[in-house]
Amino acid sequence: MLDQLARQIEALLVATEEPVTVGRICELTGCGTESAEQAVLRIEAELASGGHSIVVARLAGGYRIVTDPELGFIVGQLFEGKRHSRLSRASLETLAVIAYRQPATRAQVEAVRGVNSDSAMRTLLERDLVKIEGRQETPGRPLLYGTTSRFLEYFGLNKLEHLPRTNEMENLLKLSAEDIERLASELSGEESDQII
Amino acid sequence: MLDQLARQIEALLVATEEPVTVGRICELTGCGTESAEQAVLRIEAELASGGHSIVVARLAGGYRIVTDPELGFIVGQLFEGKRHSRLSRASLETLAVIAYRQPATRAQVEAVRGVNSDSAMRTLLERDLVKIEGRQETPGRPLLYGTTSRFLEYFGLNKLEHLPRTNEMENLLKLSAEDIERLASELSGEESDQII
Amino acid sequence: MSADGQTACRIDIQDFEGPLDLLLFLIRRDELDVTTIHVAEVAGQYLDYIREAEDLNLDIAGEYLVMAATLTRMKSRLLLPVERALMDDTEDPMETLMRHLVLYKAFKEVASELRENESIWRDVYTPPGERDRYEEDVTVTDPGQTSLLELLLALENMAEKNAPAPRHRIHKPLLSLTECVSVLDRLLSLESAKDFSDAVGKDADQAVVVSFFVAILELVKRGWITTEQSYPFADIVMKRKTERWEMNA
Repeated sequence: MLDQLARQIEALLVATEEPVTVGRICELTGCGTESAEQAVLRIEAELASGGHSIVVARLAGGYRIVTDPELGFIVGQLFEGKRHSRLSRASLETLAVIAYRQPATRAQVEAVRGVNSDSAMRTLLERDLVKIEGRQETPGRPLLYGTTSRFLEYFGLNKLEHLPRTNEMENLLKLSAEDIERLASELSGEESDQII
Repeated sequence: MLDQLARQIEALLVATEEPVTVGRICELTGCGTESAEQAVLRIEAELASGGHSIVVARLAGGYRIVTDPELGFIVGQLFEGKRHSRLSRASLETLAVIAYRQPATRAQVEAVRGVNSDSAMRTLLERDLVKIEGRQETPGRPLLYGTTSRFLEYFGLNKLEHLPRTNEMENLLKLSAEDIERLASELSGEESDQII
Repeated sequence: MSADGQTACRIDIQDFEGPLDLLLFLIRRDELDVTTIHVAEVAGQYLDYIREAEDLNLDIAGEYLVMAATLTRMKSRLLLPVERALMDDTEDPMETLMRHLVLYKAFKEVASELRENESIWRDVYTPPGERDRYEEDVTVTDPGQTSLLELLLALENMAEKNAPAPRHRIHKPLLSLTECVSVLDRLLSLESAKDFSDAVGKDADQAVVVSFFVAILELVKRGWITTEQSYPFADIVMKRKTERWEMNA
């Protein structure tokens, strides 16, 4: 039966997105290094004696609780074929700009969003929500992106004209077309030697 | 001491990104519905008897393992700053109307609340508690909104029928259906040019 | 908001979620029952309140004013029995408003129950999920189904491996298309396939990889070579299709 400290630490190690160092454990629970380390041992013993499927992994200088690698053949199935079910904020923003401006270059997207949109763009391509539509006939010949029919399906739309125009998206597109063109040409000037 | 089936299921419920339905558990482990449900009970019992910090939650039509809410004050520290604020009253009211009335148009929500619900709606969309479900086939073709499975998870609900006072609200809505439609059509008449 | 402290003991319009909310407050303050209350009794108070708020130059949302107008109309109808008799066949707006209040009240209550759920479940945390540990192992596409995207990802992968720090953009000059094509021309034969990584060399830098990649895209487009990839991030296998490559064509 786990004591209160071990319970607290166990909860941290289950919920964390990255390994938690002993130092951080002490900071968050208010215990000392030694107590923390011993509590981790108690957690391990209790998990083992209950025959549980999770183990404490010692990774990157910290701890986290993950499923027993022996059960990988079961757990792996969860992620088979099925891609991320939800779009991140960054992806959605990127998608929005492309949807409303299409065809759009990456520089145009970045001009609107004000941040690098590389990985968002990649996610969208991977998930078949966005496709390459050609190249713009300007210096550097940047790639032009547009939305796919999967995009319409994903958002339950019949056609592009049914796109919602909520204020959120309007905010994104507050910049006038000229502003975007100007910003985009500045950006693509910087990047013209980067082809993709 | 957990048996092999329970171990497998436990691993699934820890590793998953969204609640796993009984059907999916059966599919992935090759067991029957009844065995799956009983295994979940064994997992719960074993977690409780070991004094562990995690529990099986029945959410959005499935199971997933989550940390004990009692330990929220510890675990929450890991996500400080990254955590969403609580929903505003306007958002909660808007969400309530959508939840019971779905699919609902914004005009219908505003008809019930008697007040503009634009920004509340935006927050709910942003936070993935509400989604666009299509368009209503009436003049102006307003967007239709419904709740997401994230919504159920957010409020710890297993299914929509577990919303508070479902029957009572259903009856009330039936009684006021005409009023709502009348008010909504007045509202959407005013606003039809906002929607594209 | 310019209340100047005068409103200290007053109700603040910002505390309300609209005219219905305010009406409910006034009803509850007088301990009246929504289902039996004659709305006219509250209408007076509502109008007083709005008038005061206006005097204080408070910013009043349009909905409050619309409700004020509605209530005023109702009050005047009460005073004019003739008009009331004439309107008898249409529905009583007061009843409609009362139904509306009942409905809104119910939603308000439900919303506060949801608030309780929220406060419990906000303290519940989920494990982050283990997609990262498993996804790459299991995503396999059919051999020979190389899409442009997979090609791009493969490039990304190779370029990343070779890049010391991925923070900066590439500014190295690229090889010309003709240069790359002539290298590939020498390398590829009609008989056997060749790996992309062999073509560019094991430790090729990012700029070289990019140059060759673009060259390959061009060659695929012209139908001079075919490419295959057994799974995402795998090496691209190239095969020559035509004997003669005339770049100027």
